[in-house]
Amino acid sequence: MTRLLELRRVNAGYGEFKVLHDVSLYVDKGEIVAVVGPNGAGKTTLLRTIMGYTTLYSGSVVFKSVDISGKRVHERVALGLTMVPEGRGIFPNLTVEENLLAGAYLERDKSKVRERLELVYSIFPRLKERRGQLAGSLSGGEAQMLALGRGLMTSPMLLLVDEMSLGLAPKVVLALFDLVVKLNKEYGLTMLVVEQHVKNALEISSRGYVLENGRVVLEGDGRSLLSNEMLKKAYLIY
Amino acid sequence: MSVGGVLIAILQQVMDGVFLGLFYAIVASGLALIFGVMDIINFAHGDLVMISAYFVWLISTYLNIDPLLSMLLVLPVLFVLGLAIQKGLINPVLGKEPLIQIAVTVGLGFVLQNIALGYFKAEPRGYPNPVFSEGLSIGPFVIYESKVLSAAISVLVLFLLDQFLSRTKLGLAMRAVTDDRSSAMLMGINVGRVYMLTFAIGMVLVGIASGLWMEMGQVWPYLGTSFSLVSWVAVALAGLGSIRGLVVSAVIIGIAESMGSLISPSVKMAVVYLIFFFILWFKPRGFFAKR
Amino acid sequence: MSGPEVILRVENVTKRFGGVVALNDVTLSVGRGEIVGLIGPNGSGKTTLFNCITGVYKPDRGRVFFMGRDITGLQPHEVAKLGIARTWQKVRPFRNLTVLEAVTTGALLRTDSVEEARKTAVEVLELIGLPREEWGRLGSEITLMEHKLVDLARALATGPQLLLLDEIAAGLRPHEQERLAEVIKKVWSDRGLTIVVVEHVMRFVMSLSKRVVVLHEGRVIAEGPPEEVASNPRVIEAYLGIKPV
Amino acid sequence: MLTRSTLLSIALFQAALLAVGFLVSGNNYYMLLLTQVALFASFVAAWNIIGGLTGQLDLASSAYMALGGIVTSLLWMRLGLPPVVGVWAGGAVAAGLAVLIGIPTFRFGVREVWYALMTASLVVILNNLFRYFMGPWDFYLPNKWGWLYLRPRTYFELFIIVDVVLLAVILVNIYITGSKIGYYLRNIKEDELVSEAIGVDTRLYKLIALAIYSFITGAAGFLQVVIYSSFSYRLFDAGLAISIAIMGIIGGLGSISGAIAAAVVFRALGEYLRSTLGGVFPGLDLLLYGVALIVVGILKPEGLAGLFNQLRRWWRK
Amino acid sequence: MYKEWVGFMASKPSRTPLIIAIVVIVAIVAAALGYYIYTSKPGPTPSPSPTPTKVKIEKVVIGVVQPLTGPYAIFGREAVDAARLVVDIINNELGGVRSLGGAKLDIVVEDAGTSPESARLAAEKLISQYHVPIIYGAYISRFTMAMGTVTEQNKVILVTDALVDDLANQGWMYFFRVAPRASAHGVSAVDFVMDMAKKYNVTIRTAVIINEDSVFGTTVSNGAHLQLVKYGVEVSSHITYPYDITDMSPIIDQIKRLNPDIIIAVPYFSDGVLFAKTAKAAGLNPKFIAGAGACGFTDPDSIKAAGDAVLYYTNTYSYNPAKPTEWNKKLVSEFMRRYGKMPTEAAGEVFYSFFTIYEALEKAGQMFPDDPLNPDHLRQAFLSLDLNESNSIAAQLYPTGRIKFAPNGENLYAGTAVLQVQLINGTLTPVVVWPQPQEGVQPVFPRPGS
Ligand SMILES: Nc1ncnc2c1ncn2[C@@H]1O[C@H](COP(=O)(O)OP(=O)(O)OP(=O)(O)O)[C@@H](O)[C@H]1O
Ligand SMILES: Nc1ncnc2c1ncn2[C@@H]1O[C@H](COP(=O)(O)OP(=O)(O)OP(=O)(O)O)[C@@H](O)[C@H]1O
Ligand SMILES: CC(C)C[C@H](N)C(=O)O
Ligand SMILES: [Mg+2]
Ligand SMILES: [Mg+2]
Repeated sequence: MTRLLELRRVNAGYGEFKVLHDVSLYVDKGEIVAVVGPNGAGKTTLLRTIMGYTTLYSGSVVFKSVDISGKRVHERVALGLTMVPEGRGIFPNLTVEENLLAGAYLERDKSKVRERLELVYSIFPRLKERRGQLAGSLSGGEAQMLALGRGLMTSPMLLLVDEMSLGLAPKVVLALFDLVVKLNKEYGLTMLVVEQHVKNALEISSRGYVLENGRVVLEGDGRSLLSNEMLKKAYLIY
Repeated sequence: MSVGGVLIAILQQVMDGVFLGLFYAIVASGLALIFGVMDIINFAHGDLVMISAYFVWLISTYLNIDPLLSMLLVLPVLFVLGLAIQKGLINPVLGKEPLIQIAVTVGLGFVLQNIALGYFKAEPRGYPNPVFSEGLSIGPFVIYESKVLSAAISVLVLFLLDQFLSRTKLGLAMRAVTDDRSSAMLMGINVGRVYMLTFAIGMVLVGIASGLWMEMGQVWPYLGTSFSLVSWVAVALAGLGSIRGLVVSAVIIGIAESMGSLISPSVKMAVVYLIFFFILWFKPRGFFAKR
Repeated sequence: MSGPEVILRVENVTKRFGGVVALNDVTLSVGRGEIVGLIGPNGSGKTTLFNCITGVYKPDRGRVFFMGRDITGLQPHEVAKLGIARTWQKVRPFRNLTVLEAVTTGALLRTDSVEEARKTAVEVLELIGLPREEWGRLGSEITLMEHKLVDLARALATGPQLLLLDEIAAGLRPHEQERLAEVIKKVWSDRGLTIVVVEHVMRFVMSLSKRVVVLHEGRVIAEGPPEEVASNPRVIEAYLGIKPV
Repeated sequence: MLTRSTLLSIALFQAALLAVGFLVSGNNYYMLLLTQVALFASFVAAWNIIGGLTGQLDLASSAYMALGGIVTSLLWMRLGLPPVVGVWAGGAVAAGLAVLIGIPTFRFGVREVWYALMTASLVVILNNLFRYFMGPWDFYLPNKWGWLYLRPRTYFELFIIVDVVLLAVILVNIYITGSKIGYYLRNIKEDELVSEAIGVDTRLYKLIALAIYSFITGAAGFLQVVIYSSFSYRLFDAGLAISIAIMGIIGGLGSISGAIAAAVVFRALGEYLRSTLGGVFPGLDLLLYGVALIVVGILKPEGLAGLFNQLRRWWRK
Repeated sequence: MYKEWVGFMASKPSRTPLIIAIVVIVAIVAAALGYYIYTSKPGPTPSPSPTPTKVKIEKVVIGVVQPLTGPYAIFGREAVDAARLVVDIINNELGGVRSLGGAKLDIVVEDAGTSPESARLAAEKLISQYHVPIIYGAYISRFTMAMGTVTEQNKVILVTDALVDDLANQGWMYFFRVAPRASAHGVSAVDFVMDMAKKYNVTIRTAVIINEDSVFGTTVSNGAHLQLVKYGVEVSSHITYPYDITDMSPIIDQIKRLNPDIIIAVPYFSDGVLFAKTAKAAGLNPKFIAGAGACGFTDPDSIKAAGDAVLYYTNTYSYNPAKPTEWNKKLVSEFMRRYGKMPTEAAGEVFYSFFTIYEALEKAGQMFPDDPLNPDHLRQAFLSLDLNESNSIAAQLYPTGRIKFAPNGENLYAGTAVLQVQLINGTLTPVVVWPQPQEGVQPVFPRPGS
């Protein structure tokens, strides 16, 4: 397997406020990797660091064997990396469809854009119903679907998803996990997800990291983490 | 005056108002674009028009060509100037408190005014014989060439702008950036570049407006103050980012101003702004506001 | 409705947004002291219902009664004063207030003394279990999920009779949810609150509420004790997908 | 203890101001300048209530100032009401108008830029209306002097009056900040919808802030008339209103010490530049003033208050 | 700071009033003390350069306050240029003030800024810092009014180039104005038109007056209005507008509908050009368009901007640049040599006002050799002047050729010239056509083709 992403002893944070301490992790091509941890552990900060939103004090972020530590966010996106942000970050004054089209901003081939649009609509039929509505007036769950859909429109090599199933109805969550597996298998989409459904997430992941207070305290493949007693207790995996 | 006379008077004033409004629309368009996309409260807009009008005047008198022609020569200069201003002044205050932006842009306004004052002196400067300086008398009505021209160019440019924003990818990117800057980056949108382009295009619109102005009037260092607030009011009435709305609201302002002139030209702006008050009370986010 | 006194009654409420009918003739009652779960697929109108109750939206049709009083169309602050507090699904972060200040502001609804309000705020924060070192932090320095807890604290500080919680547990880890559920139960019993919980996390809803109302496309499609609702085929079909664990 | 330190700083500030007053009391130029600076600082400090605390971009300061000043003057000239009494009426009229306009404005939820533009337009509207009804003329205050008319014979006494006003505005600011109103106002600044939901009558509190600010501004407006010795419709000056708001922001929103510092520094700087450079390189003074605004805006967007905090932190280290 | 106060308010509420009271008391006591000290020391009457007897006066410093920034800067800057020129001529060619032992003149320039407030500060500064005995300025009447209270209190002579009538009615003792007051401009414009109408047999029944709405514009136009009424001409409309107007067409269309015989216009600058251009486009063509105090019609720069739109427009002028006296020719050519343009009114007013000051200083030196710069002595010197073209340079520069002050400081022989824009050798040139046309020039009346 080829290494897609690697973080080497990363220290990062906001201004003077350091959040991540010596975090190292990697994602191989074709993997689904889960990051779990309590509130305020630094999961969001981790993803934001990979995208280049935070201050990196030391360490490096390597993507496709290129050190991207100095690159700006949109340059990282152009390399095939994108994120579905926490809090969704949809464009409230654009319609649902415009949001999705914005996702395919870098794609020049119009037919490919159409194809992807159809794919997203088939995954989230709800969005198709609401295609002309301003995204700002969507319900919480609809907005989450839109954020995910828009992430897929970018067609990245590696997709980072923060709080993937946040606010989605149970039925949709179940479908979503199936979908992730499907996208991973059929389209070879590699993902790094932050997820509160720890069990489901670890079940579909090849590997997982546990983050606490800005440090990686545990890592391993999905199955072994699932059976880790400490984790079981701390995260109430049933 | 007879009833017919009154009717003619009103019709003429409305006509004047429509033309004036369409001119205001083009003056405000740059502001609308910059505010709509970058959410920058630019109080130096009028002063940018002023500086640009000086450029037009310089070229016109130097080459002895019509302001509309020199305007074409000025546009590239303004484009570059726009890039520079964006990079140096606007970028650092993006997303900051609105009043910080006001402070910086008011500062910019002061700088521009006084550079103009120092360099061009205080005398108004105008091009004496523009091509479109005649008027047409049709029955009791007067139609001014320069106004018809500026209205036509304004409508055309605004139409193109509207199409550009709603139809093109860059337009979509601009609107996306307005909505959520950091998410836009996640689409691979080079936000910095979009901003620079926006400001530069805004400056081109400013250039067009100044060219049309120099076809009719003169420029002096404080010309900007005549345009700043009224442009803002047009943009606010229209509602954010709505170009079509801008045309409508600018025409309303133009008519209000022209009718206000009938009461007394000294208080015409009071009429304009009173109408602005009432409209905002009932449409707090402007006519065509999406938010 | 028989049984306990009805504290909240929503009667035939309809709310449209353009072509979208977000609420379609919804009628429901909440008894004093109840914890009611309100569930339903995404976009089924739960948040809209909260907005109609708290005065953020005015229903197109129908009435809302609180403690026997018609509160339809009141301003949100009037509703709050009467004793309905809420939390927000879309986190509305504050940036330049500290956590303590934010919660204190909530408590000022029932008193004019800042000092007293601060005491209330401290109590509530302790109850919720937000660590003390977080209290002095500015809103811009805490995480999105922490905002939700502060939101809850602020709502509680207003001294409500009825508390409307919109996906308060979303984004929390399971054990944090568990703890939150404990807190809510404690507040509920301590203060004799009535609570309506909107949540997609079934464990959370089920563990809290004795009665669950299910919305689907703006209509109430089921109502009853959790287990009963969870096995209702329509609910499974529309919402749950499979029976929850 | 911190409170005492704040009080101490107010006392120190007062002492320093008065000391400067004595030092320059022999020189009318400096005395007048000092008085103008202190009056300007009072306007900025009053603006802080609506702009800094409540977060409403109010650009109508000069409207209230002019209205209050003109009403007070007219009451004096027409009805013989001495300004010591008249200023209260002036303030009340200013506040009355502010509230009258504030009610629909806040009711319909006009906010942010729209509010800023409405208030900026208000200045122009009043300017035009007064122009229409009182013509372009300047009206001169009667040739009567004395404390009763808030129009002492010497600049020094005038300075004392202005200084008392400034002190009062500072204390009002501080009182509000620490009270329930202050909490509510700051919460409104953060998020109006959330404030509503926790029981804040946002319209009412915004009106309260607006009323206090416009009352103070209106009452102090007469002092502006005293400095001019005359009034005309030109007192409704959009540029002045904007610069008052800008001083508020340059000072650091919500920070009263910053607001006053900004008013003092910029007003004095402006005058210094005018008087040293105005005659040599015309316009250079305003140009530099513009540059200063830009530089402060870009480099120190948290305003002078930010600078103060930094200094304080550095001091403690 | 905020938190500090909360703590303060919350924890020790009872002490608040006490501490506030203490602060207030301290402040008041300090103030009272200061006031006591302040009043008990010898009064700070800033005496204008005390000149002990027999001490030779090296130079006389004249304060110049002019708007150098803001919308009126155009005038102020020209005035300052002119003042420099005149002072150089007096010092170098006339050898300074001879009766003061050849004392040189010097000027200190202060920017009047953009408000009366700053103009007043400027005057205070000149007096406190430089102890000037004479101030010249400040072109804008309101600014001048603000300055006047200061100069009067400090007994400093104020020679003004602001024209509004009211200035002379303030009962000021140390105030002098050589230039023709505003209403005289309006009167002159009407007199000129009616004079021409009689001469060329044109009937004039109706007029429209249009003016920018400043105090100046209003005063001038009121003067014209009254004068028109005197002549029995009907004023169909009197329109005012703000000087920074950007669209004249609603006004022009209105005037067109009224179709008056003549228009008396009192524009500022760019509005004057805008008026002319729009009137031309609209085909507005009354029998005559006369400006009063209308810089925007005849100033070289506005002619450059307006082109032939202002052909045959006239304007009353506080100064007659074409006056065929020796000194006037000299000053005009010196000014053109130094600054590359024709002097306009602002400069002209400086020319004759400064030479009047010069004559007054000479007079003071003769009348009061012991203390010539004493304000009351200076005042008497001014009042004793009676200048005409044969005995003074100043009068050679003045349109009417005579200068003598009334007790209120107003020139008894004030008057204006009228300039008309004519096509001379293919260039648009302002020429003097009234009261006496300059050499080789005839007024064009009525407007050709009307
Ligand atoms: N913009 C910011 N400025 C300063 N500190 C911040 C900022 N954003 C987050 N933090 C701090 O960084 C730490 C980690 O936050 P982060 O959002 O990465 O956590 P998380 O694991 O994603 O938590 P959650 O589950 O609540 O989303 C927190 O202590 C938070 O207070
Ligand atoms: N302001 C609005 N304008 C237009 N449509 C709206 C608006 N607010 C809500 N809607 C629509 O109304 C429907 C109900 O929305 P609501 O937010 O009440 O759903 P919800 O039940 O809370 O869903 P979720 O569980 O996803 O939060 C949705 O389809 C939404 O798109
Ligand atoms: C602008 C000028 C026409 C002003 C005029 N000189 C006055 O006295 O006010
Ligand atoms: Mg997070
Ligand atoms: Mg919802």
